[in-house]
Amino acid sequence: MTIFYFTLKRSFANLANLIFLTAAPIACIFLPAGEGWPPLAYGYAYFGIVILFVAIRLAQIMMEDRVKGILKRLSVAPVRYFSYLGQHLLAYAVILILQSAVVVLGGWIAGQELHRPWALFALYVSFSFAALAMALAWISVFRSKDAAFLFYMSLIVLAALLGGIILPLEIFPDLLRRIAVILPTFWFAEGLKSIASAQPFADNVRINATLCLYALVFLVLGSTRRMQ
Amino acid sequence: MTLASMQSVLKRYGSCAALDYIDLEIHEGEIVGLLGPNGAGKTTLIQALTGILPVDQGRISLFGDSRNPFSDANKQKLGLVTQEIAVFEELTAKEGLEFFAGIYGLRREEKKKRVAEALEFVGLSAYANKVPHKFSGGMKRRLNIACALTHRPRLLIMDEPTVGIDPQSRNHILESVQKLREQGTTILYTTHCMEEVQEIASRVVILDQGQVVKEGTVQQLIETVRHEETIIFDVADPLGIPLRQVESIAGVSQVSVSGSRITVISAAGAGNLDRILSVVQQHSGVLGIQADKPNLEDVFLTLTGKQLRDREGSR
Amino acid sequence: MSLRTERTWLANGWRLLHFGFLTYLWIGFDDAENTFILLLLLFLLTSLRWRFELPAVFLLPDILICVLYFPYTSVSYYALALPIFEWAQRGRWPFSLSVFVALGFVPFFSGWLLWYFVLALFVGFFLDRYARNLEQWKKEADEQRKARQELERVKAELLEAQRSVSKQAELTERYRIARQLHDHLGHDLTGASLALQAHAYAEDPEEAKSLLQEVKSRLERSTHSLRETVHDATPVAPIGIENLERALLHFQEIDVSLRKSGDLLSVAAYQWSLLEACLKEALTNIVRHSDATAAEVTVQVAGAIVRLLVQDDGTPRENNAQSESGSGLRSLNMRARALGGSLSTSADNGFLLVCVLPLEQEG
Amino acid sequence: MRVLSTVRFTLLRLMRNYIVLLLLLAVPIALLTVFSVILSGMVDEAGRPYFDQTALTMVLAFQLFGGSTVMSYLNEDLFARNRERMTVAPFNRTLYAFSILLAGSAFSFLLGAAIMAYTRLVLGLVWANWGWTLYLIALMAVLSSIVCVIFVCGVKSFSTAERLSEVYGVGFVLLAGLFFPMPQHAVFEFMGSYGNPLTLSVGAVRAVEIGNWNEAWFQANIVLAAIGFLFPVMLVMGRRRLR
Repeated sequence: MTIFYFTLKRSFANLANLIFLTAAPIACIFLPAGEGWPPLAYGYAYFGIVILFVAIRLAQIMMEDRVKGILKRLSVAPVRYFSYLGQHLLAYAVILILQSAVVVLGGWIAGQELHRPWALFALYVSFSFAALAMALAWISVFRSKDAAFLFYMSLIVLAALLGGIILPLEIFPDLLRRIAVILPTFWFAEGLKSIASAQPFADNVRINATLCLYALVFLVLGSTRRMQ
Repeated sequence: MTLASMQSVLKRYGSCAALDYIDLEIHEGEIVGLLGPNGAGKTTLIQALTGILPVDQGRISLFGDSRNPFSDANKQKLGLVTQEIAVFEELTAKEGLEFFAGIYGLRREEKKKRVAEALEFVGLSAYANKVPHKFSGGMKRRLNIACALTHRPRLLIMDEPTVGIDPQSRNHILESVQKLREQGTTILYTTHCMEEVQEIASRVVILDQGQVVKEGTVQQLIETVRHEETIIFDVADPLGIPLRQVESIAGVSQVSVSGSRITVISAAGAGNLDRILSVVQQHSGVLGIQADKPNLEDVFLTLTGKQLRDREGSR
Repeated sequence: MSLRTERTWLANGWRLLHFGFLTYLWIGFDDAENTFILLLLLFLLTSLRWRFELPAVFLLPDILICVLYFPYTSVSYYALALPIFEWAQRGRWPFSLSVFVALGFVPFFSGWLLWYFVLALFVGFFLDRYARNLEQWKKEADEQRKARQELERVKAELLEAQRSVSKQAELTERYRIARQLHDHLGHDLTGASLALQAHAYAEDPEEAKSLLQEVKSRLERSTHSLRETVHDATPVAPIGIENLERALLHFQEIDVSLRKSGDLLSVAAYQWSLLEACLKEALTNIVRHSDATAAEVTVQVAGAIVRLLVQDDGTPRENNAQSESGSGLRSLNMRARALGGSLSTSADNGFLLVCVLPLEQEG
Repeated sequence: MRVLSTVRFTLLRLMRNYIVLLLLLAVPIALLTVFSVILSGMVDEAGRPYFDQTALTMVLAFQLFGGSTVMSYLNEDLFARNRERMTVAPFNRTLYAFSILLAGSAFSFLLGAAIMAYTRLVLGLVWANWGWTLYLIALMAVLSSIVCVIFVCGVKSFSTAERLSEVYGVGFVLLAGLFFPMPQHAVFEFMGSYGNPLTLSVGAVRAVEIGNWNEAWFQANIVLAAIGFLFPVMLVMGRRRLR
C-alpha cells in the first residue's frame, strides 16, 4: 500500500490543491437554495461540477508520473501496472468519498433540506467514480498537463450546462434534451431531481447503476498502459 | 557471470532502426560505459534492456534468465536512473525515497535505514526534509540517483546521470559510481561525455546509428587509433620555418601555423617527434612543446567522422 | 506489430461508426432514458474487447442484452449488427449468419435493418480477408528478411575467403619471385662473386681474363633475368591509390580534391578494392542525392589503420535519400566489418562517409 | 524605439497561443451557441429576449479573464525564463511591460469583438448600440490587464498571482449573482452592483438600451475611475518589482 499512502500524501501536498480539496466542498454546503430550481440548494448541484474538477486535478498526478518518467521507474520496479493504477484510483476515490461525506453531513448539520441524505451520498459517490474514470481516460490522451486541464475545464462547463446542472432541462429544446442523456452530468442532475421529488428507491438504484456503468466504460478505456 | 545480455536485438521506429541488431553483454563487477552522440540509440537500448520498450526481434536476458527476464524477482535486483529527473516535486527528499523503498518491499526499520544510507551516499542528508522543488540541478540529479539505490540493486543502469549539472555535483556522482562498484554493484552507464567514461568505465561500448561501432577497454580503444599525435610547438620565428620540409617528413599528415604556434599532426611513434623537432630547431628557437595523446573523443571521431559532443547543453 | 495495430484501427473505426449510428437512431426515434443503458452496456462490452483479446464466445452477452431489450426498443435490433461484424471479423461468419435469424422475430420487418446487417457482415468479412493477407505478407516479409540475413552472412564468409585467397596469392607470388631470384639470379650472382674473388688471387693474366669474361656474362645473364622477373611481377592493371585517382579522374560532375598521407603501400589489394567501392558509392550518392558543388576525399594511412574520408559541401535532400542509398551503404558496411573495420556516414554537415580498415601487421 | 519592434512578436505570440484562444474564444462561442439554442424564443418581463442579456453578460464576463495572458507573458519575459536576457538588453523594460499590457488588452478586446461579431452574424443577435458595448469591452479589457499586472508585480510567487487572478474573475462573476443569488447583505449588495465592474458595465449597456444615457455614463465612468485609480498603483508596484 505504499503507493496508496503516498498518493494521498501527494494529493494534499500542494497548497492550492489543499484549499481546493477542502474549501470547495465546505463552500458548497452554505450556498443558498433557489426558488423551484435547482431541486436541492445550489451548492448541492454545483458540487457535481466540483467533483469533476477535483477528479481531473487528482488524475493529473498520474499524468505527471507518466510525463516525468516516474512511471518508467516503476515499470522497472517489481510492481504491476494494475496495482499502481488501482492504488491511485483507490486513494482518489477515498478523497472524493470523504468530500461527499463532508458535504452531506455538513448540510445535514447546517439544516439544509436534503430529503434523503443517504441516497444523496450514494449519488455523489457513484458520480465521483464516473468522474474519476472520465478524468483517467482524458489524461491518457494528453502529454501536457496544462492543455489537458484547460481543455477538460471547457468541456466540464459545457457538459454541466448541457447535462442540466446549471439550467433546468425542462426549458431545453427537444433535441438538446435527448442529446443530454448521453452525458453523465445528465444522470447526476436526474439523480438530484429524483431525490428531491421522492421517487421510489428503485429509481435511485437505476441512476446510480448507470453512473457506475459510465465509470466502468471509462475505466476500461483509460487504463491502457502508456509510457510516453 | 553475465548479468544482462542482448542478442541481435532489433527495434524499429517506423522504418528506421533505433537498435540495429545489437549484441551486448554485461558481466558482474563491470562499469560499462555506453558512449554515443545524441540520437545514437542509447536511451532506446536501455529501455529495451529494462523491458520498458518491447523489441521487434532478438533476445534479452537478465540475471541469466532469458525466458522471463522481466520477472519481479529480476526487477528486484535491477535499478534504473532515468534520464529525466523522475522525482516527486511535492514530497520531501526523504519521503520520495521512502516511496521507492516501499515499492521494493522494504519495511519500517529496514526502510528507514536504507533511505538514510541512500541520502548519505549522495550527500543529501542535510536536505532530507526539504522539497526538491527548490533544489539545484545537481542536487535533483543526485536525488534521482538515490531513488534507484534504496533496494541495493545488483545491476544499476544509469541513463545520462550527469546531464546539465555543475562540475562539483558531477564529480560527486562519478565518485559515487566508483564507490558503488567497490561495493560490488555492476553498472551500465550511458553518456555522451567521453571524459566521464574515460574516468570510470572498465569497458566502453561505442554506439552510433543503432549499431555497436566498437567495444573494449578504454586502453584498447585508444590503441586502435593510436596513430596520430598532435604536437604543438611554440616558436620564436614561425615565418622562418620551411613548412614544406616539415610536411615532407614521413608520417606527418598536417601542418598549420597560427600566430607563433605551429600545430603538427603526425603518426605517433618513436623518432617522429625527434625528426620534426630537429627540423624546427634548425630554423627557429623553440619556446615550448606540447603533445596531445589520443583520447576517446578521437576514437569516435576517427571511427565515424563525427564529434561526440555536438549540441551538448541544448537540452 | 504495426500491422496488427492497423487492423485494429480499422475495426475500431467500424465499431465507433456503429455506435454513432445507434446513438443517432436512439436520439432520432427513441428517447426513453432507460434504453440508453443498452447502448452503455454494449459500449462497455466493446471497449473490453478493444482492451483485451477476448474469445468469440464473449459476443453472447451482447446478443443476450440485445434480446432482453427487444420488447423495449427497436435500437436493439440494429445493435445486433455488432456481433455479426465481430464474428465475421474473426473468420466465424457462419455464426454471423445465424444472427440473421433474429430478423424473423422483428415485429416490423425493415429493409434497412437487413441491409445494415449485410453491410456489417461485408465489412467484417473484408477486415478478416485483409487481416489474413496482412498476416501472409508479414510472413513473407519475415522470410525475406531471414533470407537476406542469410545472404549477408554468406557474403561475409565469401569476403573473408576472398581476403585469405588474395593473401595466399600474394604469398605464392612472393614465393615464385623468390624462387626465380634464387634459381637464376642468385646462382649467377654467387658465381660472379666467386669468380671475382678468384680473379683477385689469379696470377695468370689469361686465367684472369677468362674469369672476368665469366663475371661479365654471368652479370649480363642476371641482369637479363632480373629484368624478366621484374617485368613478370609488375602488374598491368593499376592498383592501390592509382585506381582511386583514376576513379576521380573519370568523375567530372563536381570538383573533387584528393589528399593522401602516410605509407599507402602498406594497404593490401583487397582493402583497396573496398576503399574504391566506398569512394564510388559516396560519389554516386553525392550526385544523386545532394546539391554539392565540391567534395574532398582524404586517404590516410597511419599506424595500424587506413582511413578514407569523403566529405561534400552540399545539403542532402531530405526524404528518401536515406532509404534509397541504404542498401549500397549497408552492403559496404558489411564488407568493412568483415575486414575488421567500420563504415559510417553522417548527413549533419554535408554528406560524410568514413571508412576505417585495420592494416595487416607486418612480419 | 526598440520596444516598438517587439510589439509585432508579442501579438504573434498572442495569436498563436492556442489555449488562450480556446478558453477565451472557442468556449464562449460554444456556450453562446448552446445558450442561443436553449433560450431561443424566451423573453423576460420587459419583452426582451433572455439571450440578449446572457450574450452581453458573457461577452463582458470573459473580459475579466483577459488579463491572464498579460500576466503570464510579463512573468515569463521579465521575472522568469527570459529575465536575465531582458535585464542585460539595452532597452526600456518598463516600456516593454507597458507594450505587453497594451497588446494583451487589445487582444482581449479583439476577442470580445470577435464574439460579438459571431453573435451578430451567426446567431442573429441585434446589439442595441454596438459602439457603446465595444467601449465597455475595452474598459473591461484594460481593467482586467491592469489588475493582473498588479497581481503579478505585487505577489512573489507566480502561481499565487495566477490563483488571485482566477479569484478576481470567478469572484466577480459569482458576486454578480450569475450562478446563484447572493445572500441579502449590504456588502454583497454593493459588490453585486456598484462595486462590481461586471455589473457596472452590463448596467451601462442596459441603460443605453432603454435610453438612459446619464445612468450609462455614470456606470461606465465608475469603471473608468477604477482604471484611473489602479493605473498609478500599477506603476508604483511595477517600478518596485522591476528595479
